[in-house]
Amino acid sequence: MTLGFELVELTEGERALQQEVRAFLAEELPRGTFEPGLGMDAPADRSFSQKLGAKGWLGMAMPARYGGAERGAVDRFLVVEELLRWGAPVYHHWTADRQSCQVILRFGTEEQKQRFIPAICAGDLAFCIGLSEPDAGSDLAAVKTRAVKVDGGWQLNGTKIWTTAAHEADWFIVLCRTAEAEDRHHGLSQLLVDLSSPGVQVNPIPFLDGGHHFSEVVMTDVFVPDELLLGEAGRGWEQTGNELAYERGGPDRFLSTWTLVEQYLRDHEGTELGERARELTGWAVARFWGIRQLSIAVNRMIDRGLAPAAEAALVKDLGTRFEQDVIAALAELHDGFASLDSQSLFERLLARSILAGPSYTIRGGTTEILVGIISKGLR
Amino acid sequence: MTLGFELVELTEGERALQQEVRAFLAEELPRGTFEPGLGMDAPADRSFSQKLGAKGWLGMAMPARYGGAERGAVDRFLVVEELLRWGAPVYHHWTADRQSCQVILRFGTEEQKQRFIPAICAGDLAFCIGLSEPDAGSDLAAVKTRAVKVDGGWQLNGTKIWTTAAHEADWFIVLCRTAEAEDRHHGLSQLLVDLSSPGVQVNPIPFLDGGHHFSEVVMTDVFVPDELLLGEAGRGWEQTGNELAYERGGPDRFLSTWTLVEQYLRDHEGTELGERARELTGWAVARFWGIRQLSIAVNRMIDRGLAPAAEAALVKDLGTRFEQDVIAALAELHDGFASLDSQSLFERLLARSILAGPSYTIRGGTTEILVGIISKGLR
Amino acid sequence: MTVDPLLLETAERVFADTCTHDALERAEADGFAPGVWGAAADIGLPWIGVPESAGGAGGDLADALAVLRVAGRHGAPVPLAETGLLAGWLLAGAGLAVGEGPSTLVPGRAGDTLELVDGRLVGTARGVPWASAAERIVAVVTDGAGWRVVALAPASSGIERVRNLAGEPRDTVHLDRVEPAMSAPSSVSPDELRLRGALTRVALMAGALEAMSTLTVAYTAERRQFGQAVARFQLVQEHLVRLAEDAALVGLAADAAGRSAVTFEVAAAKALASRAASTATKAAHQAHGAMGMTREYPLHHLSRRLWSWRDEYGDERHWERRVGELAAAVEPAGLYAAVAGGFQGAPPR
Amino acid sequence: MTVDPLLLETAERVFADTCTHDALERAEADGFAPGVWGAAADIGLPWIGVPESAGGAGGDLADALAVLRVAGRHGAPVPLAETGLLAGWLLAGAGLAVGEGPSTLVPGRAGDTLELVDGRLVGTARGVPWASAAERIVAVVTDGAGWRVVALAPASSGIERVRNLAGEPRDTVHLDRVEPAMSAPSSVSPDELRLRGALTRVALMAGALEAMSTLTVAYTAERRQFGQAVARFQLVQEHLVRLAEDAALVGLAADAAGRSAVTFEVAAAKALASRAASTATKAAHQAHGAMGMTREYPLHHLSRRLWSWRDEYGDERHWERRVGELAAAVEPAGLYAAVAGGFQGAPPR
Repeated sequence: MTLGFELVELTEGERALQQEVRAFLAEELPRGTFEPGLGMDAPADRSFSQKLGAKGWLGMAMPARYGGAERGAVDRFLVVEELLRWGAPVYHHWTADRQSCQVILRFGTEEQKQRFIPAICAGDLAFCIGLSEPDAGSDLAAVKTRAVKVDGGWQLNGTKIWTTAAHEADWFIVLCRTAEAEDRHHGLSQLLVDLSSPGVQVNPIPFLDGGHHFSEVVMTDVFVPDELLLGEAGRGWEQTGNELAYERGGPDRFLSTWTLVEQYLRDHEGTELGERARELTGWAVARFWGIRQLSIAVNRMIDRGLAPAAEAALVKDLGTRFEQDVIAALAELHDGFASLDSQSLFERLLARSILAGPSYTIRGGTTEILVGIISKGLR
Repeated sequence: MTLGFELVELTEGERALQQEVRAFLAEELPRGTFEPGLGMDAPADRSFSQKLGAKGWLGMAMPARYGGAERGAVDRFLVVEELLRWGAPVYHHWTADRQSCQVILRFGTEEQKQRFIPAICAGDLAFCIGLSEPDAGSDLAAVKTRAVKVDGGWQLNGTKIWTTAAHEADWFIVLCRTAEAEDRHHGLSQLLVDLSSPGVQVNPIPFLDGGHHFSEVVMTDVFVPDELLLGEAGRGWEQTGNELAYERGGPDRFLSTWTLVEQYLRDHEGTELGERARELTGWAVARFWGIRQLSIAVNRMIDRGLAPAAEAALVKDLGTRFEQDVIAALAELHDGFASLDSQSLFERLLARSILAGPSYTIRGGTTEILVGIISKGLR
Repeated sequence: MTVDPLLLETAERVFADTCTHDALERAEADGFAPGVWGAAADIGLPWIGVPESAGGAGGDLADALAVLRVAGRHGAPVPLAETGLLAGWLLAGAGLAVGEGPSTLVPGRAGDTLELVDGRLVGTARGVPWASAAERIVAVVTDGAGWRVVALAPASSGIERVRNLAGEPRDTVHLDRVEPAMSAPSSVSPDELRLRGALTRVALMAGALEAMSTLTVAYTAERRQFGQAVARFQLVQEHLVRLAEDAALVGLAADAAGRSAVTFEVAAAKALASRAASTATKAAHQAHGAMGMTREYPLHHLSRRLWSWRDEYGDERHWERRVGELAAAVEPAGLYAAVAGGFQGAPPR
Repeated sequence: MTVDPLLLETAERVFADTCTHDALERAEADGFAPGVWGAAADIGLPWIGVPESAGGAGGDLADALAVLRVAGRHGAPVPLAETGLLAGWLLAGAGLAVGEGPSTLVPGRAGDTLELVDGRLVGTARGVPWASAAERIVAVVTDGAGWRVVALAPASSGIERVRNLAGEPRDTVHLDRVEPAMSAPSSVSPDELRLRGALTRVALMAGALEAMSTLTVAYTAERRQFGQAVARFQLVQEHLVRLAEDAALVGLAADAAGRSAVTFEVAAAKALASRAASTATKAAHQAHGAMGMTREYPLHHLSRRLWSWRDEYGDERHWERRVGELAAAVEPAGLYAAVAGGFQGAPPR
């Protein structure tokens, strides 16, 4: 087995950061004053994101010259885990912080870096990602969105779906075909698209629970100037693969349902838990603890310049299946009825998580795709 | 969905048969006088099998002219379920009763039928099956055992493995290649091989628990007379497929671990079961009840002349995974330690089932193979 | 089971015609589907299984459950189970008139406080299906001396709108000294009512599981990725198989429980159905991928109902415990025979 | 974790050389493996983690657990955990000499009756590893006033041979007024002993899971069916992935628990390891097919040990309950921080 997980020991500085974030949240967002999110399924709040930006907690790994904190993936892990387990409104900065700033730093021009990264680090700009299409879900190389070279830029046509937060975002990183190629993994490129450009239309795709989490984005003759080509023309496939590999091993892949466990225990504080309740909460807590070690280990590997693609996929698979198992366990323990209309916070959280739960093992790489990636890493 | 399960209502005659078998077992094999088997993993006892034969309970679907009872698959289901849940020593007649007599009746010559079926119905002859080879497990068309036409018969060479009961059986039905063919599913044949023939060597393959459940059978220049070709030369693949389809939907696919549940309740008779014990025994009992309906429905379909291959595979998959889940549930409930040396019958049964359990979803068609068969049936 | 095939065809036609995607979405917004109700009521479907003498449409329990199963396949957003098999059965059994229009029932959740004090209803009842849309709310309550069937007009109560996970109304009803429109001694205890309620949910769930299996098989045969139908991938096939297994298991269990209605078979069937609701929805959603998470694709009409019905009238743990108690009450040597016979022989010792 | 790589290399060499398939089979028949023991003892491996002052080989807990993990990879059929980390630790802690040769320990199962009456040992203890082969049996017993560490010669007891699922001796020891060879007050309670026992099993299991993952990856890459390596089939890949996940999860959990040895982390690690024992063996066997069921193929050396160790010193339910109790004792608002910190900060209120 070639997987390289190593136990992480936090430094003093990292522990101090944890304390700082906890104190910030207790102060800024006291419990009981807001409806907690379920991991990254949380409200968008630009001013909250800007406060995080002011603390240096967005784009944490970015260089100081672009407004970043020059800290690393583990630091980001520690900040994000606190935000998620608190149920904080992270949606505004989510995509920009998790992956857009990384991909721009890695593949962008100096001009692009200066234009976008400081604004991301400040919590000003929200990004979304244009990968999936009606006939290209797990099979991304099948994208049909096409950009044709025109004078001074590209003319973009096509439709992206399952785009999270497109109706609230400012920018859109679009994977599109810019050249025909025998190997369909070649000839793809990434373009930075201003969502307010003429020809961009965002249509909501209502979610199973009636909410509006993702959108269809239709692009008709959208002009994208040359300076917004991200990275190299024709290398979009490799750039995207890299981007997905980064996002997979984070705390958002096992913490979506932590709130359920905490709220269950809060509702039962001061009472003696039954045998089964002790077992199931103990099972959940032990597993949170264990999976967290793996997730933080992936982030330490990133900080060391390693490329833990299989490890990150493993954490995603293990973590998201666990998130779903937590819902099942808590639903089993709870005797009442989950409902979005309930007066009980726990029952509302349970209802939201039952409705959103199936997406955990689909978004960001389905379990089926991950199995392939991880098993390749075991050879 | 094209699966055709229909609820079975037992006839008066069928209910009477159940009562008769129950009375026979209580009389012949009183509880506490023998170590119960775990489904088909039970001792071989020729004289017990002969008693069943005398009752007309072996080869039950065979015509009267071959010594059969002219009853059907549901009747056989009812007899076999009682034997298995009782933990009776069924091993001697097991293969002959479950499949060999069926395949001989369907594909054999008149002479073969007269020679073998009455002896099977009497419980005299034990059969085993020669399918798997070192390089042909799930992929049976890859068999390399080869029979070459010689004067008056066939000369057989090759090695079969995972042959259950070969050291105790009298006859062996061997799938072998008799001709080269472009489509490797053609050119295979079935031969009836007397295990006492010169050139047949049976080598035990010790089982994980140290016991001897299966063997390697090496055949070196074994002469098989023409009259022991079963069915048509070159049609061995179709004949075998048929044979496997029949054996899959029976009570042996969900009852292997019934004894565990019964013994657990026996050990706790007169005590108040805890919450979790009530839940898990209730879960198990409900599922036994439900899967049994499906299994008996498959057998009714067989009696009606239908070909429920996908339905039988579904019962096998559902039933054998359930058998394993029962072991896990009872192991979870039990506070002591499973050991083959334990003075507690329950702990011995638990130990035996933990050790044998992995084979339930492998033998007779792995889960992976069944998934393919069932999903084809859903189209 | 000799349900008239014509009845099933008729029910299938009515619900297939009226329970369109748009109708279900509208029902969720409006809290009722008059079109679905009207079509079903026109041919008497809600009252099947209630004797004609009591104002019902005749037919037996098996007929009524078979219709319910068809309704479950289509996610019919109307109080079908409540009107006939539950409220109708209670009213008819107590010698009261079943009446016209939709009826609903107080399911009797833990924590409810409804009781009859000096001939007037006091307290709170939760989870009442379509309380606003019903012509009458029926309940079994204690008057201190025994159980009584009561019926009252929704207008006489305070109704707080609550929806289950499928957006079906499961309202909270507050009653403050309301005189019931009808009242009579009940031969049915709350435990028996819960058992019957569970049986209705088993029938609905069997239908929904069947439809979910069919829908998923069809979608994965059509949806292509990496140059082939996704149903060609082993891991997707595994989902299809697990889903079909759940549908087959619950389908036969529903038939068996409906035939006998004995406690063991109903309890076992609801335990199986509620567990299947979890595993089957998981398999179906995973096989569908992102498409299954959208409101526009019909999977959620089935999966959200299964998640809701799973808990109604007792979840899997409740009924597994009950089955465990029944099993533990039988002499172990006789347990297998009891299970095989569905506990239809001698009562447990 | 700064375990000397040389120590690990040495341990790996010793166990790889001596724990051959044949040696393991012979040990199971004979009840002991003198060759494995001798090679390990020659270089002091069983006494690592016991202070040199007490007759041990020095090194810390992390070193000893790292060696145990290597032993777990190879299924070493000797009382390695018992001699040093358990009996040695108890003896050294009580100021008694650790002594030469293998030691074993009474694990203290529910139902054991062993006690010290008037300075003599009376009663029955079960599950004692390699009782016949050990030089001394060590136990923590009550003398009515407090806990004492005692040691006695196996010859002074009645030993009934019992094996665990892996054929390792887990004997029943009957004592009838036996005077202990050594006795001293114990600073370790049976609860603390169980925790330490659990920690040794976590280390062994982490090793076995790692080896099982490696073995299964290799086998499925080589085994061909339908014209390709079986590892190319998605359903087989799923088994490999689940197995690797279990190995990775328990591997890091073992490291974390070994570093701190605090109750929460040990309890959580054993809960994870015992659950992984079930899921990982299932995946490994299914991926192997019939080959894994034979005695001649080495998978069973690992799977049978995992099934046994899963229950030793508390199974998953036991430790999950314990973790649940610890979690419920923390103020909910502080729970996440406590879990992230492994409960290493302030004690639970």
